[in-house]
Amino acid sequence: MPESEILNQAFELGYTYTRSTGPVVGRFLTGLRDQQIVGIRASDGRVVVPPMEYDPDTAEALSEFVDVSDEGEVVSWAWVKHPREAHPSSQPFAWAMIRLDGADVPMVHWVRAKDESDIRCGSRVRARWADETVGFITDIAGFELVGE
Amino acid sequence: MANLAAVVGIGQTKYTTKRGDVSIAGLVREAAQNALDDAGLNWNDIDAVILGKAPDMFEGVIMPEIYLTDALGCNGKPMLRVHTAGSVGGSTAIVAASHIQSGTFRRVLTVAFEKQSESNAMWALSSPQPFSTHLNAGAGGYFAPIIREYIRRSNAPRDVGIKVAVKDRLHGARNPLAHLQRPDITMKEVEESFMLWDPIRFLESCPSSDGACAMVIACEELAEQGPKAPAWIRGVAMRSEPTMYAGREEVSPQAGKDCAADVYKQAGISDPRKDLDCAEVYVPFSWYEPMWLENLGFAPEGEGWKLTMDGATSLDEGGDIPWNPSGGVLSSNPIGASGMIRFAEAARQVRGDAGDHQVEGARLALGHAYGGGAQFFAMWVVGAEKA
Amino acid sequence: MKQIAIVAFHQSRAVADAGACNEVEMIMPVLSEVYQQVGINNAQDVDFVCSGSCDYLQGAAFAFVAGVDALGAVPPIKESHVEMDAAWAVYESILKIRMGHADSALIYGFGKSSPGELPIVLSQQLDPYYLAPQWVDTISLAALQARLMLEQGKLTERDMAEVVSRSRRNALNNPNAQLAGDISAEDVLADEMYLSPLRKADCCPVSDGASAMIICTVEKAQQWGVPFALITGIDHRIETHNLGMRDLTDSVSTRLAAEGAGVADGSVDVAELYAPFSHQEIILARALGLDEGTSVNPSGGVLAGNLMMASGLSRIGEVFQRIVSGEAQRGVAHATSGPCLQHNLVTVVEKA
Amino acid sequence: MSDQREPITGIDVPISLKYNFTAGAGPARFLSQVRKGVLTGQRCPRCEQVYIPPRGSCAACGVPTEEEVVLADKATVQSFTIVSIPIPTNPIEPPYIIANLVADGANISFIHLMSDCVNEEVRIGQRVQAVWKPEEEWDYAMDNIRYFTPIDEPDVPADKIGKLPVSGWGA
Repeated sequence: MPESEILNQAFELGYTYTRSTGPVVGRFLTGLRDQQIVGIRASDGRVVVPPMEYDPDTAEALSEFVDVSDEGEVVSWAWVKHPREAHPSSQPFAWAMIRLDGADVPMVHWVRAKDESDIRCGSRVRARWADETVGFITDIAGFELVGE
Repeated sequence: MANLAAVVGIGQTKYTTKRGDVSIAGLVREAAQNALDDAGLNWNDIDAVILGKAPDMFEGVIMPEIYLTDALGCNGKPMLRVHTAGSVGGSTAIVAASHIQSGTFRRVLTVAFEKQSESNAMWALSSPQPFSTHLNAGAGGYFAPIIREYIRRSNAPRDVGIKVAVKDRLHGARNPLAHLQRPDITMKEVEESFMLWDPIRFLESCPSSDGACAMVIACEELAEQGPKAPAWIRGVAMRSEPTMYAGREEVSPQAGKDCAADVYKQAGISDPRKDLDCAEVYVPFSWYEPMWLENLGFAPEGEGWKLTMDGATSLDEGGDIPWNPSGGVLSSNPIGASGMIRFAEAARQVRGDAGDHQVEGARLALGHAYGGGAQFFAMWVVGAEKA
Repeated sequence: MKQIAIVAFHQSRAVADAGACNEVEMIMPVLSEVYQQVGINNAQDVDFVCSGSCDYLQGAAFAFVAGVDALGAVPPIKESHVEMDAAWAVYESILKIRMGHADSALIYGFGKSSPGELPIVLSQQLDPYYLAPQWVDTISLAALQARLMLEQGKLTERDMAEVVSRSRRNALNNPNAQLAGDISAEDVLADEMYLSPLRKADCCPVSDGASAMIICTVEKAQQWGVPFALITGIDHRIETHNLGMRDLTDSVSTRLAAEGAGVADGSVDVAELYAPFSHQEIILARALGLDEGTSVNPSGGVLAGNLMMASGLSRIGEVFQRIVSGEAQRGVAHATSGPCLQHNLVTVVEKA
Repeated sequence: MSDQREPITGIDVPISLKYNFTAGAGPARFLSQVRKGVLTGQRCPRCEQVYIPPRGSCAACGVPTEEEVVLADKATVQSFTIVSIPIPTNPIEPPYIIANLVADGANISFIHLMSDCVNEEVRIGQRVQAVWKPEEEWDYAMDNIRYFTPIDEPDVPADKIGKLPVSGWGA
């Protein structure tokens, strides 16, 4: 069998999906547009942010919305020294699990920090709102460290 | 011997172009909740969840069972995701049934869905790969030449496809969940509709729908305790063959014939037209009714179209073997769910629970799904009696 | 419950880039190996075939359909597919055998992950409203999990480095491994952080490859007259998708699956765990209740080569091989799916 | 920040993933020949059927196809469709004919465009030949053949389609 040449070609799988949100996700995103963060109360009383549509433990549909703060505490973090093209920041940054004040369950978002040594578990952070908020998760243009 | 299993709950969403009021989870959940309600059960009663849908690219969510865990009450339970192209709704039901028939579980939930409005199926199916001819003309472009060959061989009159298109839409008008509601459709209207992929006209093609379908399947003991009549699973079969191979019979694929023979044998069917009371068969382009009538042994080769033209498959014409009383894929097509809808509608018939599209006295029904280049087949036979 | 025998297993070498080799070309050599092991010709000689793969690895819808071209599926065969790791295809196949619709099954999994940016591709399996649009990659999520472990004192960086060191050393005996070497925990710790608190060596590599297995009833195994091992337990569980509502330092679903599979019913000589990150091996070993007596990932595990969609199947295969070779009497294989070990499958394999 | 805007019910989510596609070994050998203006099929060592475009295996037997067979650029129409709708990612103006064509010497059809023909006269069994792009435009792609066009040869009976030798059909 003759040897095969290796034929390479780059291609992009690119498409814009048009998602309908339903009432729960829609409520959260509407809040973001108004620079408000809203959570939802789970069956055990915990406040979950972003709001889940269905309770993980009881499977019940959830509906009791709770306003929470746009400020909170870092529960865990990971330092991205070399951001990937798809990442929200081209500068080094931290992914973090952030428990917002008024919420019980941390959410995953990103934190702006100059250096890895600036952040730790327990750091206080506050949402930095995008210049124009449109009702999308990236309306929070990352969280900023709050001086203690 | 497989353990007995039965469908004890069926739930569907209303099928429509775009369910703009729900998230993906909300759509799937609605069908699942309806199935639980139909079975008189709650989430704690379910041992495992089996999820099916067509390619992840339709919604752009990879392995969606991961995100859908909470919507399907599956935290701490087994969750299996099936994908066998267009036949997936049927295969998923069969895999779900195997959870019971193997004696491993007592009651499982199975769900299949597609939220096609989130993308465009044509796009996902036509995304160009490097080094390939960019001539992919969608599913219609693939199946039209096969239909042309069927017409050549069978000498079927040109209006057979038109008749099926009208018949299934009239059936769909009896089914409030059907996407297309066209009680006023006429042969003339279908004939004058735009020719998309000659010989397939616009009105001879399925719509693009959002929707989900769910079933609860239970073991013998629990099925007998349910509030409504169970649909006993009397046979299950799947067959696959490659998309392209030299000498492949594309008009009446061997995989379909073998699959039918297998499921009939299990259900004790020797003459499907006589022994079955109705069938829900995956017909996304109208000409596939006569083609599948032959492939599934309801008519001799080359004569399927005669049954169609005689009204044998029509509820409205009092046919002896109604096909797609729910309106079929021609009336609703959330791709990943379409196969499961066929299976579920067959079950509704033998439960005597099909509303205005009930086939009177239906005791034994076929559910059928196919996918890929008409190469993946899944079928089941359900009955009002255990055996 | 009907006993299930494993009679054949083969895995291709895990390579960083399979080059000019499409799905079919990747699968065929692996299948022909397992056919040879039991002395059959092709998929016609088993009763059922089930595969596992993921369209998004190479970016083409219906990628699995090409897999059928490797089977010799003329005349047509009984066949199915899970868009999951092929370990779940084993699960589906066992149900088919238990219900009496098959006496034997061929299972294969394949993945060509090199064409895309895998950690970013996999970000799109997260919820499509809150997480996927942020493009949180899988390595970053695992790093958040590792940090929680470190902060809570549930492990140290040295513990993680020791997992890596053992993996690399074990892999020296595994001809299919992509990464192998005689490196110590100190060597690992001397490396800089990659995605803190993870070093590059804490993360599995991106690999291309396939694996295949044949399972059957005991009667069929005896008829084939080949050495076999028994699957005496198998269970899988998923848990909530909300990372914030899970205790990420534990794997509750693995515990449940281990209980269902009966892991604790006997001693475990060998365990092959699908831990794409070093700290996850520690979480899993604890959740499975393994102790000092268990040889963990003697193949090197997926830190030495990770065939997406086939690694879980390969774990079962690795345990099978150690049992039929007489190296072990009883072993546990684990497969995972989803971010931070969301979905876990546990299989117990024993000497026949 | 309270305002009277409608609540959010839908979002646009762009997803873009980049891949570096590599052709398989069988397809790569085929494409290397197409680049030189030659159509090659690959023969199954078991059933001896000739595949084009080869995808690496005989799908029926599940074995690699290795032996290469040079085929004619004449073919027979196995079936076709006249497409009247534009296809996403496809620049061709409708209506156009996409045909399943079997090259002489091959045992399986591939799809390609037909042109320079009267659409209404295209039929199963019709004989066609490739119209190639100018040689300087040839690349690793089947669209080196611009389209196939009817030629003056008698139709092939349906039962002979897919079974012609590479020497073709008696003119």
